[in-house]
Amino acid sequence: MNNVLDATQTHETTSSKTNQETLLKVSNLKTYYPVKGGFFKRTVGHVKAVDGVSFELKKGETLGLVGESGCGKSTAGRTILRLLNPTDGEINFDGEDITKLRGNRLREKRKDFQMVFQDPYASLNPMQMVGDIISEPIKNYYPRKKKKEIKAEVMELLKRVGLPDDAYTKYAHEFSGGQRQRIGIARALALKPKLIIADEPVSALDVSVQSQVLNLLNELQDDFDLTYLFIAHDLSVVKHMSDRIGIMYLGHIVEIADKNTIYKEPLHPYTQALISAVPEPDPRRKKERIVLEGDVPSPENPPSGCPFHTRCPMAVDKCSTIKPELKEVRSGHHVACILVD
Amino acid sequence: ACNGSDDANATDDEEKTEDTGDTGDSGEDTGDEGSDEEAEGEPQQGGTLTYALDAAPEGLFHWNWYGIVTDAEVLGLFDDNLITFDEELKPQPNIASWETEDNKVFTFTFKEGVMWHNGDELVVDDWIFSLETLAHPDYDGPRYSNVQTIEGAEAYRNGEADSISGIEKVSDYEVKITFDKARVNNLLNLWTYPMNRTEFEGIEVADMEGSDPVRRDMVGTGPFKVNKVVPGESVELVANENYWQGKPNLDKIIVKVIDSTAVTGALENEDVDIVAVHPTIGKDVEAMENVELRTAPGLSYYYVGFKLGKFDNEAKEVTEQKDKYADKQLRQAMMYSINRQEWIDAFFGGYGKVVNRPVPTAHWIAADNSELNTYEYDPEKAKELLDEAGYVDTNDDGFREDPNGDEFVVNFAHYATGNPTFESRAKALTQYWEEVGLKSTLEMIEVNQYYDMIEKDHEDMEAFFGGWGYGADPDPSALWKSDQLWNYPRWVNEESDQLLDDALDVEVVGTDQEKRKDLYVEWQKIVNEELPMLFITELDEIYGVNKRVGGLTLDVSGMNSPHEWFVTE
Amino acid sequence: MSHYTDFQSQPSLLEVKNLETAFEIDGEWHNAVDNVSFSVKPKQVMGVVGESGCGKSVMSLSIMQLLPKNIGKIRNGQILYDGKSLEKLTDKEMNKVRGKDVAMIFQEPMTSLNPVFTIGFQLTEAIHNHFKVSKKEARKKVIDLLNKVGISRPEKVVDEYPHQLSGGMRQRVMIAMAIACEPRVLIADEPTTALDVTVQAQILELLQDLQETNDMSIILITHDLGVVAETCHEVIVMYAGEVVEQTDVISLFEKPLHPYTELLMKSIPRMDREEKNLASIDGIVPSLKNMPRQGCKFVDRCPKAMEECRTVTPGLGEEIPGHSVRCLLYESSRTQNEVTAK
Amino acid sequence: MAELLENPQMKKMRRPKSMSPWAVARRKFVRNKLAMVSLFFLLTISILSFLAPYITTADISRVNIGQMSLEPTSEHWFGTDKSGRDVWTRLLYGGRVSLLVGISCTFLIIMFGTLIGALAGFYGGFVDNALMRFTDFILNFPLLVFVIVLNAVFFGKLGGVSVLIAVISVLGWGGVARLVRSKILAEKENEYILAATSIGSRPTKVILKHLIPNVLSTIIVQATLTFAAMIVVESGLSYLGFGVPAETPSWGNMLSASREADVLQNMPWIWVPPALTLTITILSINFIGEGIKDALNPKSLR
Amino acid sequence: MLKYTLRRILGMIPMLLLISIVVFTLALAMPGDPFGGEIDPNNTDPEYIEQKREEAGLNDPVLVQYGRWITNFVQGDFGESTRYKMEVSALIAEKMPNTLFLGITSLVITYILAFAMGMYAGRKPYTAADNLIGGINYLGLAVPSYIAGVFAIYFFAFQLDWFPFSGSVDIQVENGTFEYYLSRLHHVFLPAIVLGALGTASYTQFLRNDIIESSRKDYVRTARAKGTPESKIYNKHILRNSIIPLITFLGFDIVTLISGAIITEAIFTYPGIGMLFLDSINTRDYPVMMTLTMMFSFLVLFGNMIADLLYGIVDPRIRVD
Ligand SMILES: Nc1ncnc2c1ncn2[C@@H]1O[C@H](COP(=O)(O)OP(=O)(O)OP(=O)(O)O)[C@@H](O)[C@H]1O
Ligand SMILES: Nc1ncnc2c1ncn2[C@@H]1O[C@H](COP(=O)(O)OP(=O)(O)OP(=O)(O)O)[C@@H](O)[C@H]1O
Ligand SMILES: [Mg+2]
Ligand SMILES: [Mg+2]
Repeated sequence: MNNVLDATQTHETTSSKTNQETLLKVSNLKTYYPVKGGFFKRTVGHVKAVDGVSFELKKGETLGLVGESGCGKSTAGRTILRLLNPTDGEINFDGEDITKLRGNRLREKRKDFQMVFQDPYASLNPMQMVGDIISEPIKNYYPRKKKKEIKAEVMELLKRVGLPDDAYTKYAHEFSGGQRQRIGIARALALKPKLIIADEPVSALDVSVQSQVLNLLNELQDDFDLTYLFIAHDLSVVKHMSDRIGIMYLGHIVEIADKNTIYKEPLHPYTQALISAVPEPDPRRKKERIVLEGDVPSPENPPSGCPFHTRCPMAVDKCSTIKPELKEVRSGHHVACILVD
Repeated sequence: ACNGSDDANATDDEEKTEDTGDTGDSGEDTGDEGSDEEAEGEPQQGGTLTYALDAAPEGLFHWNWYGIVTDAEVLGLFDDNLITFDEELKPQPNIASWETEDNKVFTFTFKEGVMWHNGDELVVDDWIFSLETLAHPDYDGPRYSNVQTIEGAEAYRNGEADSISGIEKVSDYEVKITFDKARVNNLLNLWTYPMNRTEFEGIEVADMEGSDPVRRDMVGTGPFKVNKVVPGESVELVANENYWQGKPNLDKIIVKVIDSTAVTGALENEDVDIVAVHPTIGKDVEAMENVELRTAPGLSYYYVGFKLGKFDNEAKEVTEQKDKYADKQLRQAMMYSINRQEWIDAFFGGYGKVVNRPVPTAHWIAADNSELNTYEYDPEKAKELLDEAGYVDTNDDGFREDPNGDEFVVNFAHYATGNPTFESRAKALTQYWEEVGLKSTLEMIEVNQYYDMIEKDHEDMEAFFGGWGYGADPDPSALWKSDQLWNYPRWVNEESDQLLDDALDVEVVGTDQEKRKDLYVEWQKIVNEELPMLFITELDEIYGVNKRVGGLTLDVSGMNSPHEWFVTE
Repeated sequence: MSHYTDFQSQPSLLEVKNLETAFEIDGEWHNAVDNVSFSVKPKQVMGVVGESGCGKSVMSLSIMQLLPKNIGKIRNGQILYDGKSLEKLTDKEMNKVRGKDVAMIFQEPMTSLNPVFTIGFQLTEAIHNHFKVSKKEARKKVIDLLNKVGISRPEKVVDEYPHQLSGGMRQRVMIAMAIACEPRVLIADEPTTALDVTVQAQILELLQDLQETNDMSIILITHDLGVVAETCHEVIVMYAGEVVEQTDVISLFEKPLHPYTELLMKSIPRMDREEKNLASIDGIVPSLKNMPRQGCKFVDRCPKAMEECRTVTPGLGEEIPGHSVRCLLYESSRTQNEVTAK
Repeated sequence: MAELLENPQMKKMRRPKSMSPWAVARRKFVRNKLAMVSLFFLLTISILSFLAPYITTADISRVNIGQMSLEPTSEHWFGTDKSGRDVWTRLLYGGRVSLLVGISCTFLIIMFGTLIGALAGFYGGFVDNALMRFTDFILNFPLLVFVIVLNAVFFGKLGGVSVLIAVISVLGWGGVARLVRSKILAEKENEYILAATSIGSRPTKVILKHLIPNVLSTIIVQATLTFAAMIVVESGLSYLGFGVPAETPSWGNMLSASREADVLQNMPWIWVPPALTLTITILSINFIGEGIKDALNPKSLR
Repeated sequence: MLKYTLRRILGMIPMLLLISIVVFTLALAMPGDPFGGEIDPNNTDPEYIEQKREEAGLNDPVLVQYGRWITNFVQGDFGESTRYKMEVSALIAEKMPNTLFLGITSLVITYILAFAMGMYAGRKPYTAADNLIGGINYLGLAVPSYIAGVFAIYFFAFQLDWFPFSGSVDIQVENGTFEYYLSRLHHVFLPAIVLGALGTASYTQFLRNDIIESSRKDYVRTARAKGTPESKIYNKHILRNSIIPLITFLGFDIVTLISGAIITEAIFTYPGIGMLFLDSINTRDYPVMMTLTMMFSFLVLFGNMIADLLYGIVDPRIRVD
């Protein structure tokens, strides 16, 4: 696979996965949505979508974020990109605190982090042609750039993500889901960002197509020196993509570790249940499923103590009172459970 | 009644021609018109007649409080006036007759045995009660002026006296009324409607207006009794067996409101028997087989007025002259240029007459046309006059400039309601003027604002359309004397003022009606010559009457008493 | 239930023969399900896999006779339930079958329940449609059912409205509704796709339990090969309206014959393995309008495609006993083709 | 990747010309016979009305006493009215006014409603609250009632078509604002709006380029409905005498002639043409609206 | 629910105050006053009129006038009609029953027709009957009510003589008898149909489309899958969902009907609030005009509240408590 774009053009550092420089550092991030009550639309409570999340992301690495629907993955991703305003906590990007940035300074910063969205249908403006979609970010930041130049850049991007040339003048609805996701990726790449947050980029796709997109993302990471925050609810996909994996439950990260560690030695009872629940395409293999009781509690009034204690098969009395901290139990392996040492 | 003759009949909007409403003489006539019998032959007994109104009554069914014509029309069916008026609008005895020697003290004698609907006998106390009510400080209606001239009324109103000193009860059937001074029109100005004392007993004067005897349970002395009222839409009346002029022929009269759009349909389908019709549909009604069109001379006239000055309401005088239409020749020329007969035919179906004076032809003081300039349609004459006066076309734009050579435009205003014909009839007038070379514009102004502007001599009011109605009292002072607010043209003419004063002056005219008429004729000649307003037309009162209706007569004073009406099968 | 049972010898409970279902698009009829045949034996769990749009749902709706009126119809073939031809039944007769003999649950638990009726009402209705029971009895039965599908506090849930329940609970209610009249065959159209893995595990567990206790047969439609591997006895792989491979679950995973099946399996990332690049199938399932009329429908996406694949239409041939495939790489498919051609 | 590009299936999928959503809608609309006939009618009426001064020779304001209430003849196609004015001429001039009032009101209402609705919907929070309270306030004035009252206020001196337009527009935009706001709110949920922000588009650009085009179909449909409604409002007010001043012909004014009994019953040529034209025009606009709605609805058949 | 309602009602107060200011300003700005037309030189004189103006407070400072008006207004004293010389409240109370009766009849007709037609068309879409219903509806939507009214009078009252063309009741029948109510119904029928035509058309169309849409919903498929008979699916599952928005329209209907009544009542000379309103404007009967305008605005607020409340009641998803 050739580098169609000259990657060095944009990134001075030839980063690799060994690079230990921190690109993103999130500390105690909280994002609450106000709940408007009744017809008077007063705030009657908060959905604690993200409730104290901390992690670090090294340059060139991929961190996977898994969790069940509604556990706050998207919210976390959007808050980090400052598409949402954090309620509390700090986001440090490339050595700069971007938690409080506003207006033009924030806009300027946006060049460096981009997002790939979940829904390939809803994330593309149906009224725009693909060429316009992809060139819009360039026009936003380089308004004086010549049309021709922009077009050339866009054509390059199209080629790079594997779309035909004539896609330039087509509309999104003329493409299949996988192709649309490529358009979304091209748009995110247009500004040559350092960080890409991919919010469930394949969960709306068929398995056969999903693999194309995953492969593409992998290739691009190498070519463009990208750092990924990869969000998904499918453990096997996350494991395939990531270097490290964070498991989220109800607005909290309950466990974070290297992907093999997570798979082989999950410490948190939730992680264990999650992994056991993933059906494996091997009829001969018999595995013991840990079936959790009930559903994820509402983030509007989360359980006291450990958020997972209501469903936890190993819960003890104090789980309902003590809120476990995310502790590093082994090197690089963080767990939030009082039962784990 | 107060002249329903204005053309607003065409729509349910009211066109506000100011009515010089008389004292509500409608709906009755003495029975002394027996000679005028109907062709239908013998009156038949029984049956129900439907009488249509073209606007909703307000529901103030008492002479002392009513406000609009429609209410008066209903009133006329169930309550009689003490006196009545003949074809020349001269007062005639009805329930009461009178005598006077000096036009100051009047002695009234009531017929005996006239019964109220509730069984009381009508006596002079009922009338005194009525007069005292009007003079009462709490009386809120508009009719105090009709008792104001009685001696002592002022004092009574101010609370200085317990009764009106000018009213002296002689017996149950005789009363003497003394006015503050002798006037020729004291009788005409006097309120001649009694009030039933039993019904109003215990009701404070201030509350009377809203009370049941005024709004729901009305009691009168007329040929029909009110049986039921559906507010705003209909009234049911039944025969008064004990009517003092004899039992009515009809059993029942239903009065109901219909929209003007429904008039022809209703007449054709025999849903109504009697209804006032608008001149424009007169021809259609005439053509109906089952309906007869009845007309009577009307009492109102239309005019085009000019603002000749400005009025100061505080000082009660015209303080400022306006020059634009000051030239008499200009006004006359504008009069000559209008083809009034054509205009009447076009917009009023021909149911009207060209008029040359501010008095309707039917009125006894009306000057004969032979004594007046009739201003026959003559555009050539008009042009001549304009040339003479210096209104010539100096810049060849096809229109005349004023004597100074400045542009001259007749800015004509007409009131607007929802009625679409107003605009075209007004437009037609401007076209006549344009034909003799006077450039004209037309502005339609919402009616409420219109009269406000006229009264306040608004800058934009230069030439304007209007109408006045006439009552029984021939005195036109309120509209024509130079110290009157309603002298809209702001016309100042000492001779006219003098004549109008003289005609009311007992010293001058005494009790001689002919003398009085001569003075008014003299006055009309002046107005006719000076033309502070261009008189256009007087309209007929027209009614569509189903042919099954008999015994109905119509003249300038209105319809005859309904007890004579009957229906054939 | 994943222990292997020999179903071959048993009589079939539901048999689909040469089913062809078509939709009208721009005035023309296109087959969404093309010549599909299979049979479901008592107590068997039959899996149906395939990409989105390959006709899985249409097939199940055809069985239930629930195709959208006017625009969709069964053109050909037979659906035999217990020897009865379902496609010949009138609406009224079919209503007696639906819910009682053959029941169905749908993919979307969020929209498949009527938002304005209580759970109790919707469940009782299912019972009342087929049995004459008093209201009280029905309610009791409903509470039992809710209990059975693992809903805690069923007495309360009966009187609640769908929006008050979570997705997993709603899917349980759907299942309760489907088994209310103890049907012999349950068609589950992607019952867990919309759910989270932990909840999916709960639902699959529940279905397995019910299948065993109620002696039901299940047609489980899914695109998740993992689910198939864990729950099914027999599997049909569908592509573009056709069955391309059919066999028992072990053979399928050990030795997939059709290139499509093979690619499908290789394209899923696996937890237990580490691979750099996943296999992928280029292109998409052709839409009904663009369906090739001739040859193999997979030809445009097939890495092993040959010239003749464009002209010769493969048939579904039994390559190995109990293992059929529709691909010209296999002799049986060629011959089968010739058989059907005759 | 190269493999993919070579893929014949991909090539086959390429259509000669790609259709924008608008083009697709246009094609659908053109195929809708009823809508096309309606459009044709509306255009004809509009053009005829617009060209009235060139097409007709009669003077619309001149009263012709000699030619009053004539039945249709070859000289006066639709006869003359009670003022002797040619009905055909007035019908065309009336169309000018009625359509002008309709279009102007629609334009102003849609503009203002969209502006308020878009701002409220996009910014939310305080802006939304303030704007929506204001909208509620406006919406609490029953349109007809207040137009009548307001027109009574301004009638006469200030009177005229422009006042009517202003009054109706000022009172009429509330519904549109609400609708646009709710549509924007729904549209805002789509990730492409988030995407626009994330690629650094400024709020004005997000509103104008991303949000408005996507709610435009709703706005257009609403505009046609408003257009029809405004023509009804104008004619109704004129009919009652609270609309366009009597001297200006409009369909409603012409129709108000039917309030005279003799016209209603004996001179149908005076009021039937405006009544029919008005009805068919409104019908056409509705059909066009339906057509557009259908065409813009990706789910609709055909 | 009660608490919510109370709070909603309280929430209306500031809005009504604002509206009252607007209404008052408008009344003030109107040219002319009720005494302008009352010129009757023989019976009154300019002094009398000036005195009436003074009495009515028309010469007071604006703020004083407003203060007086609004204080009286909130105390339920709406003043006295300058035209009818009676309490505005009494006047409205007198006309209100007619308008209410007209409105309710019209609503009943609307709902019955709309349900019958809408359900039929929704169940059998794209058939001849559906097209016919659709055609009628389009006509109903397009023909302005005054044209419809004029035609209705022309045909049904004059040509066919089936219905009366004006009024609310035949005066000759005894109040309260069966004939009396029959006569009222007879009178109200034609205007009610005309008034309801627009609503009928849009409801029918709405119901039809909603039924078609609902019938494609997943839950309908679910109902079918459990063997529910087709009739029950339409009459229960689909209808219940379609009725919800329809019921909430009821709140907005209050407003539509009242303003619709203005035109309809004028055409049919039906003595109700609408006619009173037009009258009051034409005669500059300010107390009546202002009270009615306030009342209409209040009804809008009230209607919206009713709509919200109904929505909360009928839709289990947003039930308020
Ligand atoms: N705009 C919002 N207002 C209020 N609550 C919200 C909003 N967006 C999300 N939430 C709530 O916040 C919680 C977390 O939502 P989020 O979208 O971050 O979850 P997620 O993990 O991305 O889920 P999914 O896998 O479904 O995308 C959920 O309970 C959701 O209902
Ligand atoms: N109502 C319909 N009208 C027209 N075409 C339809 C209709 N329903 C389905 N189809 C077509 O039939 C084909 C098969 O659709 P089906 O829903 O059975 O796919 P599926 O395998 O169930 O996919 P998924 O996994 O997305 O549910 C598709 O090409 C689809 O476009
Ligand atoms: Mg998410
Ligand atoms: Mg499906």
